Amino acid sequence: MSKEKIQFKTNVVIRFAGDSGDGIQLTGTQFTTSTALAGNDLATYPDYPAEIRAPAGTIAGVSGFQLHFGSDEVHTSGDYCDVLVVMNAAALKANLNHLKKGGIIIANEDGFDEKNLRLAKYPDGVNPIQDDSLEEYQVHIVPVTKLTRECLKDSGLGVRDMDRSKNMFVLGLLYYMYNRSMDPTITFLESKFAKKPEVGEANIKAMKAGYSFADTTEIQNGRFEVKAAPMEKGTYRSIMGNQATAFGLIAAGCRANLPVYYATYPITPASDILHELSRHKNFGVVTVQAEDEISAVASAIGASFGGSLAVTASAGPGISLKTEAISLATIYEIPLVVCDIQRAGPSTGLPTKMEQADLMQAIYGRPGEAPLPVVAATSPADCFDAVFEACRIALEFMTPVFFLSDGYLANGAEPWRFPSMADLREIKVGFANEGDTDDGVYLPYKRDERLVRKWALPGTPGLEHRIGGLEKEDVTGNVSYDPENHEKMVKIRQQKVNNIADHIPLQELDSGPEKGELLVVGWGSTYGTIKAALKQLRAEGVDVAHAHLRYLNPFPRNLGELIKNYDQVLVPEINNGQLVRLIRDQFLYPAIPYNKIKGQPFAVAEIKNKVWELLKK
Amino acid sequence: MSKEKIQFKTNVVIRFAGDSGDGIQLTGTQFTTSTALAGNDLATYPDYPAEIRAPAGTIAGVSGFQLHFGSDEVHTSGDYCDVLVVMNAAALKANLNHLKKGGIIIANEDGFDEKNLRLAKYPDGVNPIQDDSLEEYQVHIVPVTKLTRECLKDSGLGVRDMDRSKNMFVLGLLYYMYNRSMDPTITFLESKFAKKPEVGEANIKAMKAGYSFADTTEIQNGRFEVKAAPMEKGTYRSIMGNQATAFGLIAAGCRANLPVYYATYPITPASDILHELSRHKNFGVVTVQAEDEISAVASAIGASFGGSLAVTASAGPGISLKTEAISLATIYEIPLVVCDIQRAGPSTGLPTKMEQADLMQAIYGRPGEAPLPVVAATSPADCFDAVFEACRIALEFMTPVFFLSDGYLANGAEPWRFPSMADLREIKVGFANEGDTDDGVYLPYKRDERLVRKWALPGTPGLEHRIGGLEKEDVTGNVSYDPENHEKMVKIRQQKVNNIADHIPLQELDSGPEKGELLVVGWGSTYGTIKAALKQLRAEGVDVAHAHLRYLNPFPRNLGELIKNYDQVLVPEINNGQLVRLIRDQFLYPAIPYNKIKGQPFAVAEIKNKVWELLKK
Amino acid sequence: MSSTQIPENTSNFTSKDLVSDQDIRWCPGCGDYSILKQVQKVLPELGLKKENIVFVSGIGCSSRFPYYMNTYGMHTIHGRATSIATGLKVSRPELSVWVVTGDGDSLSIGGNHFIHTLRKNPNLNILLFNNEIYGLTKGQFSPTSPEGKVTKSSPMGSVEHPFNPLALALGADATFVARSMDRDPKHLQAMIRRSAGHEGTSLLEIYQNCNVFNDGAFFAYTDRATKTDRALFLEHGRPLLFGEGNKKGIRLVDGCHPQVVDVEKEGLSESDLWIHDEKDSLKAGLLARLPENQGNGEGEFPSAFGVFYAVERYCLEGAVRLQIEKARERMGEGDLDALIRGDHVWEIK
Amino acid sequence: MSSTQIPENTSNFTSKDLVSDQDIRWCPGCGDYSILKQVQKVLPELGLKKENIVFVSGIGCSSRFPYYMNTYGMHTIHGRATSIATGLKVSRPELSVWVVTGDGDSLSIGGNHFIHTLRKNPNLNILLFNNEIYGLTKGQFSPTSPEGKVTKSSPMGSVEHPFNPLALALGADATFVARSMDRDPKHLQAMIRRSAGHEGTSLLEIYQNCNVFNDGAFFAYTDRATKTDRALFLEHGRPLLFGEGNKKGIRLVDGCHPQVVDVEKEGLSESDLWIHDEKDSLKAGLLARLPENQGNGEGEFPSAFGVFYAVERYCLEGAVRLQIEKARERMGEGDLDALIRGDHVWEIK
Ligand SMILES: Cc1ncc(C[n+]2csc(CCOP(=O)(O)OP(=O)(O)O)c2C)c(N)n1
Ligand SMILES: Cc1ncc(C[n+]2csc(CCOP(=O)(O)OP(=O)(O)O)c2C)c(N)n1
Ligand code: SF4
Ligand code: SF4
Ligand SMILES: [Mg+2]
Ligand SMILES: [Mg+2]
Repeated sequence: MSKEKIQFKTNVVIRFAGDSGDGIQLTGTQFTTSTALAGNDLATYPDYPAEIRAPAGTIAGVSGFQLHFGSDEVHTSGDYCDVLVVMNAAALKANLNHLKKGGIIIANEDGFDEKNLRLAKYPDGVNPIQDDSLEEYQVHIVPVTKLTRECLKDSGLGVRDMDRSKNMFVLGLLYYMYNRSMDPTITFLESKFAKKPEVGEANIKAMKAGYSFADTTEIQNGRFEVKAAPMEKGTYRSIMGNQATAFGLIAAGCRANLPVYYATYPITPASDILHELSRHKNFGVVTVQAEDEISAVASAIGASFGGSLAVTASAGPGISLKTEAISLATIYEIPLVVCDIQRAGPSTGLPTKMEQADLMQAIYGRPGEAPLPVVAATSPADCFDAVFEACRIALEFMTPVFFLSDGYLANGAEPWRFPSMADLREIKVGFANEGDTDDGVYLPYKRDERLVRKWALPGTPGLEHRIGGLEKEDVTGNVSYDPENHEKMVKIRQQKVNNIADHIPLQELDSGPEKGELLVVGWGSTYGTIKAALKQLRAEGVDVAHAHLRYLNPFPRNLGELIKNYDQVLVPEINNGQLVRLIRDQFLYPAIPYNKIKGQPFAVAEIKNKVWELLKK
Repeated sequence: MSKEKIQFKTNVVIRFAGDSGDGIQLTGTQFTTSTALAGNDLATYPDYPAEIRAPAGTIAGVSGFQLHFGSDEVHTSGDYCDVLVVMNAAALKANLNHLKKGGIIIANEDGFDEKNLRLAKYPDGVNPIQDDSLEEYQVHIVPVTKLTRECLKDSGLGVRDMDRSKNMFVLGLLYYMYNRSMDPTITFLESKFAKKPEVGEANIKAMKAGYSFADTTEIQNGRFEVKAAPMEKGTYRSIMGNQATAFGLIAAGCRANLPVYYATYPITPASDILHELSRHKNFGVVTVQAEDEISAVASAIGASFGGSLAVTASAGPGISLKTEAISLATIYEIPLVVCDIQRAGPSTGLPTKMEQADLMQAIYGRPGEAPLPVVAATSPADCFDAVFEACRIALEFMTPVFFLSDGYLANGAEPWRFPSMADLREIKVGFANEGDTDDGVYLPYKRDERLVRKWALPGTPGLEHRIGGLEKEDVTGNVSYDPENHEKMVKIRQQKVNNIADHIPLQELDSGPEKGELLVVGWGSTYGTIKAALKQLRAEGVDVAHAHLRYLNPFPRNLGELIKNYDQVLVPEINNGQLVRLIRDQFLYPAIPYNKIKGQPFAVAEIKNKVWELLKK
Repeated sequence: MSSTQIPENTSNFTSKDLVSDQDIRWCPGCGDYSILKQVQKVLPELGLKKENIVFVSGIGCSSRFPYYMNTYGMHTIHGRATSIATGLKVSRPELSVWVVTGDGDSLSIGGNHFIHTLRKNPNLNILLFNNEIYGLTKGQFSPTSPEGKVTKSSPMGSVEHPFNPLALALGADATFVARSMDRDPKHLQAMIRRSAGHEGTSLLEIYQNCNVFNDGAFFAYTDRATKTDRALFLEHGRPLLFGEGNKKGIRLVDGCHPQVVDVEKEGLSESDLWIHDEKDSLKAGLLARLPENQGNGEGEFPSAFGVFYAVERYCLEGAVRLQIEKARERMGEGDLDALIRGDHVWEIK
Repeated sequence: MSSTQIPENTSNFTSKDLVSDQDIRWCPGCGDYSILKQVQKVLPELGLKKENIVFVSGIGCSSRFPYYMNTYGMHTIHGRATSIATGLKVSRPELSVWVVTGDGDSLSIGGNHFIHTLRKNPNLNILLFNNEIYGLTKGQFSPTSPEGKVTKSSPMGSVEHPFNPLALALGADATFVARSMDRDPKHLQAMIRRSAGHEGTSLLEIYQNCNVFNDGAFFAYTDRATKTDRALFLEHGRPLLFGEGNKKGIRLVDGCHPQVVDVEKEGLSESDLWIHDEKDSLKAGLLARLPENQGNGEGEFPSAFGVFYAVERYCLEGAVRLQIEKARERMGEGDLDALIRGDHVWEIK
């Protein structure tokens, strides 16, 4: 261990790529865990195909996992990678464009046999790891399959099973290169294969073999050290967006003292919230996999009437099916959290890719005047806070609320200095109690000064009342066809949502000057990229401001003023321009759209270039 | 007939009101027909309750029909009425606020008995037609029920059946007052009751009795003459909005040489289009009443793939259920006309009342970036032209198109100088033909210079191809996960819709100066009211401009410039402000919203007042 | 799996207490009035607390029902009442949840939720007001309207083969299927009682007269002249008898081919006839399709009224609760801090 | 009502012509491959023109099917394929329209269209790939997954009682109901042929192995050791026989209670057994639920494969066309000018 030269690095981006069946996602998440435990800041981005398992060896079947970690703050999963690990020819072909010039390639030699080259559609006789096409890179060719089989030959496993461990060989190799401990993975493998200890052992053996292989071969001249990042003091864990969303919902249930009722119909990339929640029934969480999205939202509405923290989730296509029922919830004025884990559309679109193109649907996609609050998360860990806040608003203001996340946040991971239960804000639910009647009559649409009505639960004697989707008379809630009343109620419902602006923080700048040439306004998952870009620009001497919106409706009270402090406002979005329209409409300010619609996050360089372009003008 | 004094009037507004069971709508439409045939310009507005037949005698059960006719151009159904016909106490109570001070009341005395007064919730002992509460009006009290029974006593009919004719008695009375011919109604009754001639005769007898009664009693001092309006030369008929929509669809099918396929699920106020179309199967029109809205739009998409002019319709709640499928149609790029006959929302709202609150849903209510053209009708007869235009755009540009109408247009009537088939523009459909292949391969997403692809119908040899909701490769249409391609396709689909602006007329002013203090921009059914208001203002010396939008997406190319010619722009809408947001966003112009959300059209006076208010500032 | 039991107490209310202060807005003469009355009549007998009763409806004339009941109520959106009710019941098993729906609401737009609710079997009571027409939208054919039905939307007659709602329900694995009618108050009351007593989803189809758009669709079953020949009332363990003086019976030829017989003329004893067995799913299916059989010997087949099928199966809400309990047993009551912390943490000092 | 006939010609293509240029993206080993192959094998035998064939699918692994067929095709949205196909068929009766769908696609989100399509009976061929799991979304339970199934979304086991898809279809008045499996190519081909031949909606349920998320769910029906005891192949007019050497049979006790019998041991003749009759709806229902019966005497009941039910009923598209023709007879070909003009016009000069 002492013989090799260790290079110190502040930042490394590694991209693992291989066939969907190669265990790439597992390799990536294990490396992530060890890296997090080593104290680095990090961000990850899994990039997998829409097919469950497209034919092995083809480009369509390539699965990727990118990890960016550093001894400094890390805000994105990285524009380009320093190290590209490829298990076969298709993985190389599909990912080479993600590698920095001069970067390291670690290639499984056995994945470049004739069959694999053919499947990857290399021309006859061409093998990129044998010709000089990779000259610009540092290429390490490792016969991973062969070596794994070799080290497991006495394990008693068949060849197929042995080959299943080859990702662990690679993981061991990388653990050596980046001086990571194998212990967390050993613990993980032992528990994962508790029932098949021989498989667990084989995996561990393969990992150790990879580690030793790196130690004893030429890979040795590539050993790196990435120091722990100077992060805020505290206890951290690594967390993925959908997991954080699930935790946030459970936490909101605890802090509101309400059971969580989560009803959904599976859809990528939202399903993992269901999977996560269904493992925590001991919190009293009810998870319902309904027959379709309409039934899911409908049953959540039923549960909300019954007094649950009712939640429904989907991606764009499924959300659109729920809009009629959401409209019912707006006129009912009952709490309901609608999670839209956005993906690239329209229609089925690119189902495993991210996009921010459901904002307009969230704000305007309902028949009639049906305003509701919209809250968006900015990073995987922030999904926890943002969905907690969505729950708070829904419960405290008796309204459906949209929570917007996306495929990048959903599957991305980052270190999280998690809160303790005691740190979390209490959610105050306004129940009507027995006796809350006027002259013996319960008035379900009587409001407090915020215009919020009370929640009267079935089972409470004396509060029997009916709610419906027909326009309701002010205060009594009885059906009313009175024209004046209708206008009044439409305005009240709008005003109630507007009033929420008094109960959310004013918009703060994330960084940059309070007045000046340029403000970048973002929302959602572009947070890390914009932050990183502006930080780099600042280091390059350009001080540009950044405001990132959590509240898309209503906007923070000061947003209009804030914007007007700048000569230019740039609104980067992963869509064809949506927030920018809301800003232009509300503040009559010529905000400038900047759009990328490729199913991928912005690259830091893209934001920087755009800023340069605007400043040069 | 000669003894009475005839007063000449330019305009009269009559409102018929009675119990839902009293045949009010029939009375109204009959009077409308006769009036139309007499050459008056006119506009009508039925105002009926949401219940099929709420308890007789109650306010909830009151059904109304308002008719405005004149010897001058008539643009609205009238803010207030000159004559209020009430069949019972509830009808009076519910409608008195619609009557001008000094107006005429014709009241059925028998509808003011104790029971009716109680059901109408008049205090004990109070009878408005006996006390002096109606002093400000000219009240004619007629024992309609009694007189009808009297005149039919030898008819052999039972009392219930006799009473069914009392609306005809009233109709006869009004025919006398306004010097209308009874002939059209006689023809109508004869054909309607061809199978029950005794009922037909009774109705005719009652009508004649009412006519004579007016001739011989004190009603005589209230005889009026409304001269024929100086309308454009031509042949006219009276038409209702939904009927015009149905005719427009059939006409478009004829001019495009395609069968019409209309699939829907019943909903107020759209159902009558289905009813009308289903009577014209001899045009090859297929009408499908599907099991729900989703199936309706889905089957229309299937029919569109097969080469039909495919249409689906609903009101707001049903439209929201269709949005996922509409999103599919946008990525398919196939023709589909979606008719949204708007009603007051949100949710079930006020189902029989009108509203313009689905504009944002039409423009933005889909997941992902799914732009499509939106066209709105401005008057009942204009539904014909507007839906024809929606069909033209859908077919010529291979795109789903929204057609917006509303409950006011749907059920309102006006005289229509109908076109002849030969006047109608031909719709040019771009089919792919056998042999339209490149190197033997059919390229379904190859485009012309407008970015429009071709329509390749199953059954054509050699054009076999697959379409899907996954992102498609440019030109070939194959599934593509390529990031660059996705952005390209999103932009192409947007650009294709934007390009339509080159194929629609520039925005013209409906009236008023080309530059100036104030422009009123409206869309949809507010047309007549705005026009009438500005005309009156002009007569009062204030010249304000009026532009009325048929094309809500894309806007006519010149709209931005046009708007900027005025100091102020007012946007009146029957919603909480929707078009105004689009204008503010696109043109960064501080357009001023003016909103009424009462399930009713604007009154002319309301628009006038608002204009005065703005001009005074 | 034991299902959750609705607490049985003595009721704290009378029929009158169930009348809400809202004016009823059905057409005079509508069959809905009778159904409302029978429900209000039966509910106080069931040992429920008024505050624990919730009526959930969709959209349609029938779906106005909750407004007229002085209980908790939800008038929802078209077709979704069963799903909304399921959410309520699963989250609050102690409530007595009733669904009021129409043939359009439950079988047309709501068909999917209808069949899925039946298979999942939450303890709901579904009252399906079947008037074979869309009432509220003024008279279009519904999925139960007969072939050839002339309506506003089918001026040349409907081209659609209709559902047999009870056969559909049985195909969807319903655990309780019954039929009654608005114009037979006593029978309707009895059926409401049976529905309420069933643990699981009870489907009660109620033939309801829409006197405005489909008047008389079911009069044959109540009109003096025809009723005995056209309506057959089922009783568990009793033979299928009908007709004037119960002189007609139905027997099963080859065990599965129903035949109408004249009991006296053929000198048959009860045991020769088809004995109704509520637990027999096959026979329930046969009953649902009884009038579809070609008439034979002694004339047309009648339509059956009563409980066609009633079996026990665990209720959805019970199974959901049980998993929560088991999870708590296994993992202990949820500990938020522990959950959030997870297994792999590190500290920055 | 005569239904529209698909023109019978000699086919203008071979199986190879049906292979599209798109790479197939199912998991290696997926049962979908076999189904694709059998469809490509059978289609050229049907006397169709290639350009008249359209495959319509929803969303799911199975629903990628149209991309791999070099015919016209629509990959649509989740659950709506039957409705889209109905629209296509009604508007273009001369096309041969095939629906490819999964258990989630057709029975979960698409349940409503599924049952309504069956009752309306357009002449479609529905191939329902039932793998008892949601494949594309990576392994959640589906409405056909058995109770207690452990999946990603049901870590403690599914609490839902599943549908019996064929029983549901029969309850919805389907006119053609059959079952086959991916792993029995010959039988599958035969069933595809029968489906194509049926005029009306043919529902062919195909047991399909998802080797990634639900491997082996149906292996019992094809594995050497078990298949003869677990799978029973139906033939019209033939007795129900199965087991090694067809030694087991099923007989109906009291005409409607199935019993497994050892044919040789009990010395039974064929006519003592249940003779399969495709036209008997009651028996079709009994067959659909065969394995739900308690095992008796000679062991467990097998699952049936083959055509359960096949009857004729007018097709939707035929009825729609007929009304158009009748309307034309009655009123003459539509005259736009006359229509628009109507009956009451006046002239302004
Ligand atoms: C989403 C939606 N689609 C359509 C409608 C219109 N609609 C209201 S009730 C109804 C059908 C009513 O029929 P049924 O359920 O049989 O009830 P009934 O009025 O006959 O009691 C329809 C189509 C609606 N309200 N919402
Ligand atoms: C509206 C909508 N909801 C959910 C989804 C996600 N989704 C895609 S396929 C599928 C289920 C697939 O199961 P199945 O129909 O059995 O097909 P399989 O993949 O098993 O062949 C789901 C839930 C979607 N694409 N669209
Ligand atoms: S329309 Fe029919 S169902 Fe509706 S309230 Fe009137 S009579 Fe009853
Ligand atoms: S996930 Fe299952 S059903 Fe889907 S392609 Fe793979 S093996 Fe086939
Ligand atoms: Mg009905
Ligand atoms: Mg499946």
